[in-house]
Amino acid sequence: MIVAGVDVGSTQTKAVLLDLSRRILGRGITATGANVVQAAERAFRQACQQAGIEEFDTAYTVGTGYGRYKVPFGDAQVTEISCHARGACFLFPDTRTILDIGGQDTKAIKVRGGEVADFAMNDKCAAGTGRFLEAAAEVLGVPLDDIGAVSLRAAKPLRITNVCTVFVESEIMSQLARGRRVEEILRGVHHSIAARSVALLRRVGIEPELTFTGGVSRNTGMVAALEERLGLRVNVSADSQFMGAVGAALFALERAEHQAPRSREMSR
Amino acid sequence: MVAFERLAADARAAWDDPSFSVVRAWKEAAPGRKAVGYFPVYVPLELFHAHGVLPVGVFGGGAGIEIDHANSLVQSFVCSVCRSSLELGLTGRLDVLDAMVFSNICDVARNLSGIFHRNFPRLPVLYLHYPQNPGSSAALAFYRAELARLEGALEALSGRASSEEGLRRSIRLHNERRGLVASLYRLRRERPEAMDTSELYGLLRAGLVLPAEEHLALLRGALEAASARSRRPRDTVRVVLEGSFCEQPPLELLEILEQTGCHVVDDDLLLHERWFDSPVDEDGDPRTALARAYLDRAVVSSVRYHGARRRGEALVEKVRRHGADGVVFCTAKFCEPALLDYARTKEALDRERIPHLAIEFEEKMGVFESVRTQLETFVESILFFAEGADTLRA
Amino acid sequence: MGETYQHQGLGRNLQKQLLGAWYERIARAPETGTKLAYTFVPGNVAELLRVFGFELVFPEINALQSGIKKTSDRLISIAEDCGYSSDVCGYVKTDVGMVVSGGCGPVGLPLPKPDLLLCSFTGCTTFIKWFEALAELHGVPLVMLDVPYIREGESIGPADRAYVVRQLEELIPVCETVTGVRFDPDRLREIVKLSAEAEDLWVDILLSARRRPSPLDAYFEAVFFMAPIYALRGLPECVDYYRFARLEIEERLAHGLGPGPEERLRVVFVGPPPWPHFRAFWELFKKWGVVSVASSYSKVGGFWDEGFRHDPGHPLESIADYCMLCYTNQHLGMRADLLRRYVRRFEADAVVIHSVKSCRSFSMGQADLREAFIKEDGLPTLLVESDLVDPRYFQEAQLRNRIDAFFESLEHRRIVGAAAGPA
Amino acid sequence: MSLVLGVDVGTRTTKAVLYDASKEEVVGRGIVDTGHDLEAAARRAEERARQEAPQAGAADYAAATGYGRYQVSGRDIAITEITCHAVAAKHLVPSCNSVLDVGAMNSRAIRVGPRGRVLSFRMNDKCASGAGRFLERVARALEVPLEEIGPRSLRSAGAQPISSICAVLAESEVINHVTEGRPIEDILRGAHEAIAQRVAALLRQVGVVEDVVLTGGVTLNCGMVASIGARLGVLPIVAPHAAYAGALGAALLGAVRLRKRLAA
Ligand SMILES: Nc1ncnc2c1ncn2[C@@H]1O[C@H](COP(=O)(O)OP(=O)(O)O)[C@@H](O)[C@H]1O
Ligand SMILES: Nc1ncnc2c1ncn2[C@@H]1O[C@H](COP(=O)(O)OP(=O)(O)O)[C@@H](O)[C@H]1O
Ligand code: SF4
Ligand code: SF4
Ligand code: SF4
Repeated sequence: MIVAGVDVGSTQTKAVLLDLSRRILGRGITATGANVVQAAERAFRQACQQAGIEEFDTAYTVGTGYGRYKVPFGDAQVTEISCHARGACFLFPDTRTILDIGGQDTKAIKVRGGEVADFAMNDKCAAGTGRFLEAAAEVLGVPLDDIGAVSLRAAKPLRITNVCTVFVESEIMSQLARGRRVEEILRGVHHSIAARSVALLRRVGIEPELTFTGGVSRNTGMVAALEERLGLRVNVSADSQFMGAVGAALFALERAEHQAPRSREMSR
Repeated sequence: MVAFERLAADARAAWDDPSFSVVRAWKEAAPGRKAVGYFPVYVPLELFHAHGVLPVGVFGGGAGIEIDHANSLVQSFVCSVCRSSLELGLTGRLDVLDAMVFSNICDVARNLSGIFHRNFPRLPVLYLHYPQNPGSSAALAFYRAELARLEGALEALSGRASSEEGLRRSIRLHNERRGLVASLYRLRRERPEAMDTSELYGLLRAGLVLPAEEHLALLRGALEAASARSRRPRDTVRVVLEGSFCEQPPLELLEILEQTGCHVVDDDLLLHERWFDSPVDEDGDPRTALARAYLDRAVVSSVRYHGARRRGEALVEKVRRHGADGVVFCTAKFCEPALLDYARTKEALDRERIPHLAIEFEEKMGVFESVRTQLETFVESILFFAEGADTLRA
Repeated sequence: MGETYQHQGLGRNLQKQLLGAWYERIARAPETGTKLAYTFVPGNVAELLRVFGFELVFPEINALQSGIKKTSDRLISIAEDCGYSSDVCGYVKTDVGMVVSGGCGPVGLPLPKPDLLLCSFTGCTTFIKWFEALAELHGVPLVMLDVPYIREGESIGPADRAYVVRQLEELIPVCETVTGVRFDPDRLREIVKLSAEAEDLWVDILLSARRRPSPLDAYFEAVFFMAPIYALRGLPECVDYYRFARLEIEERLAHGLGPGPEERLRVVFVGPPPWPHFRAFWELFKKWGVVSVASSYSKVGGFWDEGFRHDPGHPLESIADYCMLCYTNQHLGMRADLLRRYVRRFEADAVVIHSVKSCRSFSMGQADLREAFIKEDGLPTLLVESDLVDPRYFQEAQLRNRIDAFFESLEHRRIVGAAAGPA
Repeated sequence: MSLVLGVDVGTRTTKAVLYDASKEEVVGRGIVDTGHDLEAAARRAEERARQEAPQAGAADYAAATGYGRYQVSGRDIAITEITCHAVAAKHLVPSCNSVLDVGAMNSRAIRVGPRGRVLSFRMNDKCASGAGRFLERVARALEVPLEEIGPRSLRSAGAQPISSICAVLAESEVINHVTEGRPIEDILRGAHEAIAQRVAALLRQVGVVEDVVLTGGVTLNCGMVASIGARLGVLPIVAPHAAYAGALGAALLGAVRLRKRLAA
């Protein structure tokens, strides 16, 4: 039996296929864009192709992510909060706290026994999200994939005083004009986001182990900045960006195994 | 004579220390010493003193500590002094205390006592209900019973009963201390160059952790040294600072007040040593004297019901008495007593055409730029436009 | 429901009628010469005031009704224009907004000014600021009733009771002066007796939620059923109301009816509801088959289900105890124990806390309660935040996220049968 | 002649005004992009103003305002932009009671009293969502020159609402709207209305008392002026040379101090 989890994020849509032994068979990722359904289908198809299976071979699909209410996708929908928690606890069973930094929002989740105990999120302001890093990368002319590595070349972070992404862009430009080095500035930017993330995490309480998920967790500079701020080692996996989709697939698997009646939510 | 700067630095070292080293040292100096914490605003310090117990003001953690645990127990819409005081406890910094006292200043503080009770089972929590109906004939008896409960607890803790004479001695000592504080305020009012608001604040705040005798000596020295100080007077406007009676503003904010040209002629910071407008009776029954002082002579503040006395009128009167040009409402974010009083006192000020400005603070505010701009604008609106000042052509 | 049953809808409809008539009596008070006493709901001294023929006005109920009628946001912004901060209690702002904008009440009838402003300081310090503001706005002196908080690890002490009783005695001549009516102790006993009768009936209704399925939603329905016990307690129509309401509940019991189509989860609710979005909020839970079997808010006035009764044998003493025993006048430990008793008594599966920004008297400490329930009792507990009258703080998407995440895991646990206990 | 220089170092542009205090008239105005060197910007703006007043001698008094006011060397006084905008607005429009100054990063709402005294004010200085930069970003995302966004927005038949509060997230939203084929005019209209709503709320906090005067760079945008008017429900007056209001206010207040100094 094969199940799927599809995470329609605000920036990127991710899909994951799992088999009965909870092995990941395939992954798909695509920009979400304006059309949420198409993005979900694209990611799903990609994952199927990678796994070498036919789309109708999947027994149960769970949809999650910000797009899940707009367009119900799959057999059931579960909040991205539950999915991230489930995915993170699957990959790192001792997870107690999760930080998820995505393209347009940041979430801090506290888990107990694999379940969500509390969470806090920032979803109306681009400060402290992936978007903030993208803006900095653009101003500095460094490819997004490299900013983390570049930032780590600086000995010390530069203090970034503004919080607002718009204000930070001008701050970066004036620092450049003052002859500050790109890596120093980048390191400062990473630290500024780390500080904001830690503040968000503090709202739910920080308990080790902490697992870092979402697209921004692929950024090594961000991981380093976080660990430094927290004085704590942080779990990250190559599948961190897929964590929501993995969690959704795990929910799908359990539902399928128990041949559960379909969620009421779906029938609404 | 010790230089004022030295004394100010000593004071700062004593209070600006979230690990309460001064209190630890005091306890270690002799076996069996007990220290009891109190949450703002007021406690009858005399009773603690008479039992040989050190009262320790727990007025938050300030900017110096990170809140790592308290946020999961206290919601985000609650003032920071509650959060940081709880954090002090959760991080073991209050282990030096043998009990903790709370009172009915606001809904947040009273429920905080419950949170302390659950989270620190080894720290006895005592809750005092200060009577809010001073006009009732039963208020005195009720309050005396409250004080007796407090005394009972202090006695159980210290193993020391208080004698009537001992209590009178304590009252005399604290009257003297209040007298010194009043003199310092008078000096600052008359000669702002003698000391900054933040310096005076530091001297007072040291009294939260120092034994009364030591604090008295500090204040005495400071009064002498400050009187002798000569610095260049600056162009300022006279303001009354209002609203920071519980959560204390960051020191930087007090410094900015000074820098932007506000000469603070009176404030409601740290009222615990300025709670009565005249000395507590030193001759009669000391317990009745303390109770009567609370009922009849407590200063007007946002955390006590004052009968028919209107808050706005009291503030206007304060402004007039000190010849102030305006009022700066400096309220802690989410502090309901302060914010609710602001709405009503503001009206009275408007009626009397007294300029005012409202700013909000938190213990850990990162940027002060906005506050600075607001204060500057406020000062400018008085300096450039004061009656009699060179007018602008309309 | 409906046609085939005789008594369904009785509780809701009769409540509306009674409150409508009450608001009319208030509006006509200046014509009829009735004196108006403004006071607060929790631990109120209605019985004593009724001896003097006062009609009672509760500013909280006015605020609450404005919330339901969705006029509170406008009133709040009027108060904020007068200098009230966005961070203070929305009830105060709604009420101040009403007075400042000309004294039109929530149901569109005028609210005449008070003849007596009795500030019963029961469980909320904001009450004092609120009535101080009203005293200034109306130019009416404030009469204070100081009620000691029930402190940590203690219960009502003799000094507390003596203090409150003495203040009640001092209140009597004040009322006599305002109304010109002489105090009559027999009349007080009669009124207290009527209160106790209504309380008995109301407790029957509340306790019916022990049945499965519960005939009553002890939060979303009870907050309407409770109105007469606050607004009209001590009057004969209050007793009649609960007689009829009990008929409705008995009928539901007889037919195994519940408040909704299905009872899948039994929950204890803590905190007041978000009045302007009451329906939407209820829907978020209905979708998961959640039925409330007990709630703290339906007891903000008093703890009758815990055994308290107004006592004709000791009228003033029982009124004093009533003042002190209300929910928000108790320290957190007592509140926690009460909620734990509810969970046991009503066999609840979980606790839901609606933490409102306005009311720190209720909400401060609720996050700690959650921690205690989860850690010490292994009780699944959800905490959501919004407000009771300020619609700006009702963020439906956020709430839905939280509620869904919580019930998702409760239900998932049920479906997969895994007994994943708390860590 | 006693000459007063007023200079307003803003986040985006720096403005200078040369004011002849004896004749009580402005003799020169200059505006330049602020760039990164605030001190140099003040100098350049002054030079630009002097091109309009070649005969002017050295300034007898220099008053600085704006976010870079403390960076202006040779200033006699630094005054906040709020005080300056209020004074200038009252000077330019004597019937003025409320001022709304919308700049690139900050918006300020001011209630002014007699003589331009600030009675109360509110500002928005932590978030760029209610100020001019938002529009600049939208203009960039839509590839429309800044000067044209106002007029084009007025050609819209119905606004495309922008749901994001954040200036940055709104940009992605705008791009999505373009992809979905929404007319540029409608999107622009939506963006203007979003800001108008925010600044109007700011003004309402201090009180909308006519006449309402608009100052700051955003007054150059006719679409914004229209949207703000619609939101407030009153017709705002755009102060003449509104972009220079801060600098003018500084110069006027500088003249007062200068007179005082001369009298002493
Ligand atoms: N290799 C990378 N290095 C740095 N950041 C990355 C990388 N890949 C993705 N990101 C960041 O991750 C974000 C997308 O994260 P994701 O969790 O998929 O977002 P969402 O679920 O909100 O759509 C992008 O905005 C980008 O900033
Ligand atoms: N020619 C123009 N047409 C339309 N809008 C303009 C024009 N010039 C400036 N603006 C607007 O004015 C803003 C700058 O205002 P300004 O008052 O100069 O800001 P600051 O004082 O903060 O530097 C810009 O963000 C832009 O939105
Ligand atoms: S404009 Fe800046 S502060 Fe405002 S919401 Fe966006 S990123 Fe946050
Ligand atoms: S700061 Fe205000 S709200 Fe907070 S505890 Fe003190 S009085 Fe209460
Ligand atoms: S704080 Fe709570 S109890 Fe107090 S007045 Fe407001 S809503 Fe009522």
